[in-house]
Amino acid sequence: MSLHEWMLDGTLGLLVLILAVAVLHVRSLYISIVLFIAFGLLLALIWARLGAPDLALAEAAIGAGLTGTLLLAAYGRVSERRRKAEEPLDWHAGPALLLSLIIAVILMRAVWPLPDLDSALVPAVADQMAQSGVGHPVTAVLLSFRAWDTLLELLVLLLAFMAVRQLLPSLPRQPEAWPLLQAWSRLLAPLSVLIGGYLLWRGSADPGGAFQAGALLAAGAILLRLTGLLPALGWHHFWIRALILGGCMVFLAIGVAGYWLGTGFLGYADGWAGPLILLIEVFATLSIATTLTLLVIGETREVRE
Amino acid sequence: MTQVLFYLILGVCLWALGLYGLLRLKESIRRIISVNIMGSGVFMVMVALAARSEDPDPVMHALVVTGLVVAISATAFALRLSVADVQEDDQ
Amino acid sequence: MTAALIALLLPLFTALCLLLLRSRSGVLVIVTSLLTLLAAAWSLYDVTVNGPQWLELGDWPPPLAIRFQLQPITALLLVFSAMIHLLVAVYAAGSQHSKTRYTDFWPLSCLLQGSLNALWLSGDLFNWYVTLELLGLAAVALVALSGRKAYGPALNYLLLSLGASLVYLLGVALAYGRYGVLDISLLGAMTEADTTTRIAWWLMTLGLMLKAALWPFHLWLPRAHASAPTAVSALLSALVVKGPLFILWRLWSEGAPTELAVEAGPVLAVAGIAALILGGWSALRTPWLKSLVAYSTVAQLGYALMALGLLMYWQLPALDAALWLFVLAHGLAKASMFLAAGELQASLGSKRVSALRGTTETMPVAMFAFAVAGGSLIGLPPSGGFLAKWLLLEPMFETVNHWPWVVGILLGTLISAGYVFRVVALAFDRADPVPPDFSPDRFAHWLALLPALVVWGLALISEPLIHWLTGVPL
Amino acid sequence: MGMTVITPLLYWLSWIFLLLSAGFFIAGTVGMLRFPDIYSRLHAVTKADTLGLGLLVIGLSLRADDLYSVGIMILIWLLVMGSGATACQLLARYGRESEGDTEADDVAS
Repeated sequence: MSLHEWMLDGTLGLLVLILAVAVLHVRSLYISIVLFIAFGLLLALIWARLGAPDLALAEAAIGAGLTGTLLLAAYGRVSERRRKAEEPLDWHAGPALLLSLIIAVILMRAVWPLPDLDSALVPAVADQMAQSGVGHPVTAVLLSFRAWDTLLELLVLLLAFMAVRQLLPSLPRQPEAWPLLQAWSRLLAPLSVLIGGYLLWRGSADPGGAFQAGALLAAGAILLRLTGLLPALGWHHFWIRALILGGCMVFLAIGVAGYWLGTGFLGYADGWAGPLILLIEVFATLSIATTLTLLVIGETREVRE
Repeated sequence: MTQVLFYLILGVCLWALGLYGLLRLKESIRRIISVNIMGSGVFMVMVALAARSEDPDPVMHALVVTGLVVAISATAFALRLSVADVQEDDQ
Repeated sequence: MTAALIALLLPLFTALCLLLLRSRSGVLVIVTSLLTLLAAAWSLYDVTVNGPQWLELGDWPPPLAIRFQLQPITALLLVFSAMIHLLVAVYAAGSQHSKTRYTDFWPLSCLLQGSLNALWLSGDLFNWYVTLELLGLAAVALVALSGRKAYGPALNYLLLSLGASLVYLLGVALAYGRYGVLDISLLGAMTEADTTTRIAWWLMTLGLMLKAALWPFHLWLPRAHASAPTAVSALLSALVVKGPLFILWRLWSEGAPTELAVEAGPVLAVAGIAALILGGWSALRTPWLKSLVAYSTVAQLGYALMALGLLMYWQLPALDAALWLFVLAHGLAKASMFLAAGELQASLGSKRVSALRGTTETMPVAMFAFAVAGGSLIGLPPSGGFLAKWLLLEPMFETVNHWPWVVGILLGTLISAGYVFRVVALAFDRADPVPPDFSPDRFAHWLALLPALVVWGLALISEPLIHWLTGVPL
Repeated sequence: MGMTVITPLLYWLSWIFLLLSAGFFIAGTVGMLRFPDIYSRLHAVTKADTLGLGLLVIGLSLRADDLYSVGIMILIWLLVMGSGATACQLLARYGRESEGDTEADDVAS
């Protein structure tokens, strides 16, 4: 590896580490959250550096963007008294620090021989790519080879949403939207739909896919909702429920149909793989987008029954 | 030392740092951030492992995408729970 | 395999339908549970007749695909979880004191059952991570149903559970980095006893021990289980903590090299004894009824951990039977105990153990259920708990220098007898009974008695059961 | 023949732009850290964003392979300018409103 590559990697690594320490150590919770968002963006750069553009997209949209929004929203709801009582990490904690250091050293010992080894799954994926129905290996793994993981993951998202929903609604004060922000969101929201759709479509051949697209769509919807350009969204609308549940339902239905028709549970019949995967991805994208939107902005009207 | 090893070690350090934060901190939002740093550490180990072969390992990339979605789901729930908990403390 | 697949997907479909229609119908869940139970029973029959089966998801060849594996134990666990689930659903729909009737309990509990079944069937390290997260989120959401007072314990449970998942996931990443596959059976053929493997396996073990609340990582459990609604406490204690235990068992008995398993066995067994004694001690001391039952879960999991540790140490497959009998017996007894405790506590209007004075007179059936279930926990013959303990003790009698383990079990038994009799003795103190606030709910009391009777009924079929458990290739 | 002269020329020209842009970014960051109040800080940051990024885009365009990537970079620049302007306006407004609060408090007391 050449020197300037090392300089890049070294700088990125050092920055990430410093940011992580600062996130835990800095006194104000607000600054800690802001630094954490910067930490996420740097991670996205590292993923791109390590040849994982899918992850860079996902990290920037989900890891840094939406997690940051959620953290800031939570910060906004925490009372002033609680903010004052913030306690950062102090370094006087001898035993815990020592324990973590020892663990880190042991783990370094464990990862030491790993760079020279190889994975049996890389050639296996390459072998089966032709049958997978899509051209991009990551999408093939997500929706063909390990579709069951992806289905369960949609259920995890659904479950998180249900869990959040049953907690008592804690509504933040909605400030009046400023005209400039409204104008800019009017421009950005269609753009996010366009780029989301593009990412979804492109996902079958190149980096991109349902999760990245869903996160982008959600970002657009959140912006519109915050500027008051979108009506209140709530679980009590049938179509919202249909959108949220649609991803899992279509996925499960296609999986069971595969078993029924003899191509195996979550298997696709010859020649149908491409269209079926696209169908699943479209529903999954809509479902992810709606769920993430509601997770961030919450419900505005529903009261506990 | 190679690039892969560099990031493997970095990932392990982030993981340990997050663990330390989770064990030591008391404020719930900070603990949730610690868990996320821990998660980023694991993801970095996984992405570095994926970069071992000439073409990056798509399986690991897919697993990390799954992991990211799981992480944000859990974070959303934990944050709302912590806010609800805090509100109760205030009353 | 078809039957097992039905048992897996039916609860998931039901949960989605309940959510879509915004229905909070207990009847639908009971019907689903019944159908799931039938499907699980069918798969048990299938696997006994035809032997273990595999299902490659999506028909992809093995190293690539996630594989479902239907073993006799898997099928037994499917039946067991469907049974407990059915019982709890009937309780939640029927009891006057069930606070979960008009909440999201129904879809959440269906999702819980679905994710648990996914966990039993899976054999893939990463897929287990996803099912564990699903299970954890569902469990925390169920705990939070209790309302605001449960938010603190629920948040604590969630954060620990997330941390534990990430410890487990780092172990998975290391294992994948070392061997390049994720399927446990394939790993079993490849693993060697080197440093990376050892560290990876210990990371996964620590994560799972935290999730299963095995000693010394049990501190989150009593608060979380005690603050949940009664129906949820029963589900959590009887089922949810058994999920990580199952993965732990597969990890060591199938995936690990023998050398490492022999090395790790004593550590786990000693942790098991510590759990028995310290968990039991806390149960003896706590003033709260539900905490007592929750601490007893910590103690009883010690037996399972000990069976697992000794099974690894001595490489005795016969102890598999002891381990799983413990799990079944404990699950049934604990469901019974939590339902009885919840009913007693709701009728008496007090959460203290001391409020139970004289309950044999005022609420005999519920108290009887508690005592009968307690008998199995202590291991009184001829209960299911006794059978399990007998299987565990059997190999120890063969060699003289195994006596420390016997002493450990003996101590654990004494302590569990202590905390069960603490309650029972109070209940028989009829001189000055605490009058119940509400009229007791007879139906719920009988329901609580049911699983306790089943545990004792296990003794009737002990001979064929043990034969089957030890005889079939697991 | 012409290409051989122009290519190194463009290369060196792009260096000038890149260095200039780096200078703006550094100056902007220093300004954000050192300036006393919110308005001058915003001024420093937005200068860095628009001008620094613009020079960076020009510098990189000079060594780009095709027009397609130049177009993409210009789009990115426009997007960043738009969001930068919006964010700047929001922050300034928030700053004025919170100042207004304290003034009102002063009058009241």
